[in-house]
Amino acid sequence: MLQRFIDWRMNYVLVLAIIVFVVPLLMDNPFYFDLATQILIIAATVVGLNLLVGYAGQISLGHAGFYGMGAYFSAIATTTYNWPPLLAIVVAAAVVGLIAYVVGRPILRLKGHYLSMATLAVGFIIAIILNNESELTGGPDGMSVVPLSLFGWELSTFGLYSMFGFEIPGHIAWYLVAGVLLLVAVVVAQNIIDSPIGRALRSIHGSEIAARTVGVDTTHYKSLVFVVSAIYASVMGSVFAHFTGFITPAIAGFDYSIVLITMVVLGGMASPMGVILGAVVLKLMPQFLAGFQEYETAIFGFILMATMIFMPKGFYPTAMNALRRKLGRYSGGEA
Amino acid sequence: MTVMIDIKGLDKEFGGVHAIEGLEFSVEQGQVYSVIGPNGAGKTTLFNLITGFYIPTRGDITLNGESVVGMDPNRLAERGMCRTFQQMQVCMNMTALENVMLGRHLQIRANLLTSMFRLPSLLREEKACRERSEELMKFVGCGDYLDTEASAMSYGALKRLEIARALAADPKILLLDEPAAGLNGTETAELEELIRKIAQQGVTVMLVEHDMKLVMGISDRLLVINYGRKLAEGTPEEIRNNPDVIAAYLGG
Amino acid sequence: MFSEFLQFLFTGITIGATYALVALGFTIIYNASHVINFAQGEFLMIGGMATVSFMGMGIPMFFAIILAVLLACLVGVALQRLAIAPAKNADVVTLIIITIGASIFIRGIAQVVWGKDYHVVPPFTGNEPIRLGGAVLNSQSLWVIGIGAVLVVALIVFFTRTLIGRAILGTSMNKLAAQLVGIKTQMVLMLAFGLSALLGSVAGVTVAPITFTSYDIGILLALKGFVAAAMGGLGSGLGAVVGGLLLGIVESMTAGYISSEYKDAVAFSMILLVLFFMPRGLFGGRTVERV
Amino acid sequence: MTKKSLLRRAGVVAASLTASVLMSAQAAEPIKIGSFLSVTGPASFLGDPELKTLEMYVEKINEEGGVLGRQLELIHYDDVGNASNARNFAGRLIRSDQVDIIVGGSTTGATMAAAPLVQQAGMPFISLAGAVTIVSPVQEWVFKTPQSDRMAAERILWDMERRGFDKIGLISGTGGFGASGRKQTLEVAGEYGIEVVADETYGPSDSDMTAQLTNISNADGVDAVLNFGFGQGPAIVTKNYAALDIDLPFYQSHGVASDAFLDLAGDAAEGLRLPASPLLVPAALPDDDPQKAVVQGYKEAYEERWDSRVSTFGGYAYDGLMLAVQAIEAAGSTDKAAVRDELEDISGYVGVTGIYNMAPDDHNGLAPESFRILEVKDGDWMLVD
Repeated sequence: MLQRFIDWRMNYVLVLAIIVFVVPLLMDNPFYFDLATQILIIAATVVGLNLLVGYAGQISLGHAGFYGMGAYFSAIATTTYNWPPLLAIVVAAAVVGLIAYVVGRPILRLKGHYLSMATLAVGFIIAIILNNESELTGGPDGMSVVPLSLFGWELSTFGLYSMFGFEIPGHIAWYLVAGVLLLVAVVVAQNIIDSPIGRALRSIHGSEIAARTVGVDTTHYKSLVFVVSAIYASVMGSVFAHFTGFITPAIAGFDYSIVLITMVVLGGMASPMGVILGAVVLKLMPQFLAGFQEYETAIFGFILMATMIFMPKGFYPTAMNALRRKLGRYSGGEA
Repeated sequence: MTVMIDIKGLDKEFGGVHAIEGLEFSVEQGQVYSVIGPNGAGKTTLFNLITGFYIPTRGDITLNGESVVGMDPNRLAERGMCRTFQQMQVCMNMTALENVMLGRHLQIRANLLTSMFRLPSLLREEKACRERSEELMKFVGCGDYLDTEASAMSYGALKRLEIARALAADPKILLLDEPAAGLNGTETAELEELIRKIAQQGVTVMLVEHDMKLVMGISDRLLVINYGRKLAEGTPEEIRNNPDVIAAYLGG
Repeated sequence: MFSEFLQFLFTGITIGATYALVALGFTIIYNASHVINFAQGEFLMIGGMATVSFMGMGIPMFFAIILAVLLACLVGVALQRLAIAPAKNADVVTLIIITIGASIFIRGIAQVVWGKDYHVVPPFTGNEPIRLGGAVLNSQSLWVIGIGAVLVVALIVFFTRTLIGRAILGTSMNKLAAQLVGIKTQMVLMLAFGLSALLGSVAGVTVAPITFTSYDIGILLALKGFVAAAMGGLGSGLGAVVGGLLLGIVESMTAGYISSEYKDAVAFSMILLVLFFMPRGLFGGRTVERV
Repeated sequence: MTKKSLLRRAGVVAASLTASVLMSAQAAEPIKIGSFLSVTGPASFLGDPELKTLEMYVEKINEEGGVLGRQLELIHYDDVGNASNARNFAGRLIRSDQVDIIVGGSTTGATMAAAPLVQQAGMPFISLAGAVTIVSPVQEWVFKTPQSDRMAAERILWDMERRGFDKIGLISGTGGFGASGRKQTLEVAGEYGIEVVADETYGPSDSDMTAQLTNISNADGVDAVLNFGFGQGPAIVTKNYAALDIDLPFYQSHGVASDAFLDLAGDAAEGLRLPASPLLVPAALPDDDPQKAVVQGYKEAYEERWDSRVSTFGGYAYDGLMLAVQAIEAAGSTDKAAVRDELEDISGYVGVTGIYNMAPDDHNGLAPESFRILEVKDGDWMLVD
């Protein structure tokens, strides 16, 4: 029974939904909501990145570039040019998608370390532009961003809203919005994976040669998933910008790209729950390590290294495999 | 009889070494056409040239009258060519059935939009694809492995799985690179039967194989190559009696 | 006009020589194990910081450098034994994250042990710059270029003339075959990491008088070294040297003639351009797809 | 450290985190001073002395009986120079730790990222970062102790004008400090009849700026060169400047006003000028200078306690803490609005950085004269005026 549940296609979305909507009942501090909202936003970003890294097996060390582009496009369009945020988010996604397509097409022919080098270079160039064009972006000290609003209805973390007769403070409203966004992101990603497109993507990871012999245009599919994951990053970057109200070019930088891909690998490649867990762990880590003061950096590096050495598949798949084995033993085993 | 594959003056050099030299032959539709030769004779290289993994140094390859030199494997697949590999290429990150369904890639019209939202047209297509794939798995004798992870399957089963995947693409011509390697007697006999059935459905089959019994039993024509050059070509009977072939095989 | 050009060239060559040394470190490890070691920059940091710290204990500079290099080699070997060897079957991405984790860890330890300040290492010989055709060349730059050249020659001799060197090369080409002829591949990999650390730490201490040194100097150097190695073609020693020099010269020419703000962007665009046309870098092997 | 004790330590931290959440409602509690600083990372040369200063003086004040009879409690986080982290820690200080006042924010990015939260929550916040954007336009709850970069630019240009220069070359770092300084310099140069004829930049981790300096020295009619930046970059610029034998007067910003800079740049720094608080030259101050005692006291206490040399950055934290204490004492409580009003009301407070006279339209409170022009002579700082 339990065994079947674990193997059902969308079960985890249900579990995730329950977690997302039960967790707020356990939190009473706006700070926790603030952190949790950021986790949800970043988790949705890495769910997109996972399509590229986990399923299609292509490395990107520059994905924060797209995240930053989305964030800055929205920030500039809404704050400087007074566009409505929703329009800004959509146009940003389209522009970022187009840029990803233009650069992705040639670089995705590269393999392994050369691909990581090329993506790294793209990310760097984006970050350098954001840093230097201070007339538009405010430069390295960053710029402030107006809150998200929808048809004149403004969503601010500090506001107070009434919904269905309840008074809902802004930080909880934001949390719920981000939660819904994550669930949508996960469902869409899972649908893609379960489709013929997803099959083609996974076959590129499994055996690019096999994929090509049965007619998969691998370059096309790599570009496609690159664009899709860039759009994920762009949209969530925009959302993040409106949520925090202030962004700096650091969110487009190399360090942040590494953080994103680490979330994917640490939690478990090709596993949506895994990468979400990766996002949770990596986002919470600085908060927990804050007590270690000067040892913080060393401990963080140690944890990263040790996890990847002892759980090269990431902790979610490792844990689930252990669970399956255990269940298998109780139910008499399954072929 | 129409000519399926026509090869003229085919040359392939690797750093000055001739792997294939001046090869000419043609394969007619519906034939089982085998390529044999000693180890290192260039059989797999020839397959890689035909299927677009290598680009010939010189010469021409036509498929159904169209020159396909330099064409990517996926574009050749669109023209009805499919193959298996000596070193198996199975996606170990998927189930057996998914591997076969992948073979139907070109038969599916899904796009990003229908996929993202799982629209009814996609679900219909997927259902048809799944049914056809299950059918093919049963056809090749992998019916017991439908939902098994490919990584958990035996060598022999994977070999058949690769054939099922190739068949899923509804190929006009199927190239099998040493399908019997590593199989035991019973399995080889089953394979022979399978190839026969495939040929009966009108699919042209090209075969690279070491197992002489198998080759002689099912081939309509054979091509013998040595050091990248044509040594002999003809029916199994003609090859069996060819003095050059006998000399080459007996180490003459 | 010409003196200006010469100045940019000197600057570019000095920076480029540093990049080349880092890139060579990448190349050695890549050749032996196909791992891109993102902790490569930390070897430079250890070279510089340990020298400062040993000199602070009153040890003469020459011996302080030797001790620092030994320490770096030790760290290199430990890195291979404790972090890379246990994860031998891991994915490329996983290995990248492991070496990044290692680099953060080493940096974290260095920061606790040595503090967060920048430090000066005295130049090897005098502070007097050399004037040439209207341009100025730092005397330490000559050391960087000279030691770089010596190391490159020494590496060539090592890999082609000595048994151990050939064993490393053999392992890189075919691990199984190397094992069959009796090469202890684990030993070889350890050696490669040690050697790479040696190279890195020597580079680190040689450039420290020019760039200063601190616990976090390794990050960017490693990145630039990776760029240089990839541009030259991973695994190619010649490629690493050419890639490094090219990168340094392009950066300084861009800063001089085009825009100092966008010099890094120009360097990164250049590597993209190189990879578009030569997907395996300038001197990378043209391997044939094997099916 | 063994793995076991690491784990134990992690456990202790987790437990104390939980405890602190549970106990936050207890009575007669200490006054909570919150802080987020760039203790590690590229801006650690700011955050490190700032944290040391805060720790040291909170201790000292507590030994002397605290403030309003209550002890001070310092709660601090390391933002690693990352603005997003700074924002999150500011949120934690406000909402989770529920501090009474925040003294922190080593960099402008960190400060500005935290500012919206601080503004919304109504939390008095004294920033330790430089850019003028922090206090212009004035944000109700945000104050700052260092002089603005605009003020530094004005002071430098003022000195240049005085010496009769009218064409200068500018080189700046692309980090937040340098970029903002560059912008301010370009904006105000005209007011002093000075034209910027060369404008170059360098990255925060660049190791050679010879190319940029060559361009500057080749520009037409350059009288002097100004470098706006912090970290090790300006020291490299200084060395390159000397190596190129550029024979023009050289200025640095207050971003390098520390003895550590002299150690790095060595002989090459000879003759350069910069604006700084008098902390670097306490002995040179005349005895009747009101800052003399404060500056000397801070310098001696810091160097004795930490066995490392004082920097002006630690001084910002000293002033930040003292301003906070003074405001709380004046308000007679930790009521946030009252403390804020008192902060805005501070006048004549003599600090390490300068003499503060806050006002509703001036949340910095320093006059340009608080910057003294220093010159490096014989490897040490010398007061020009």
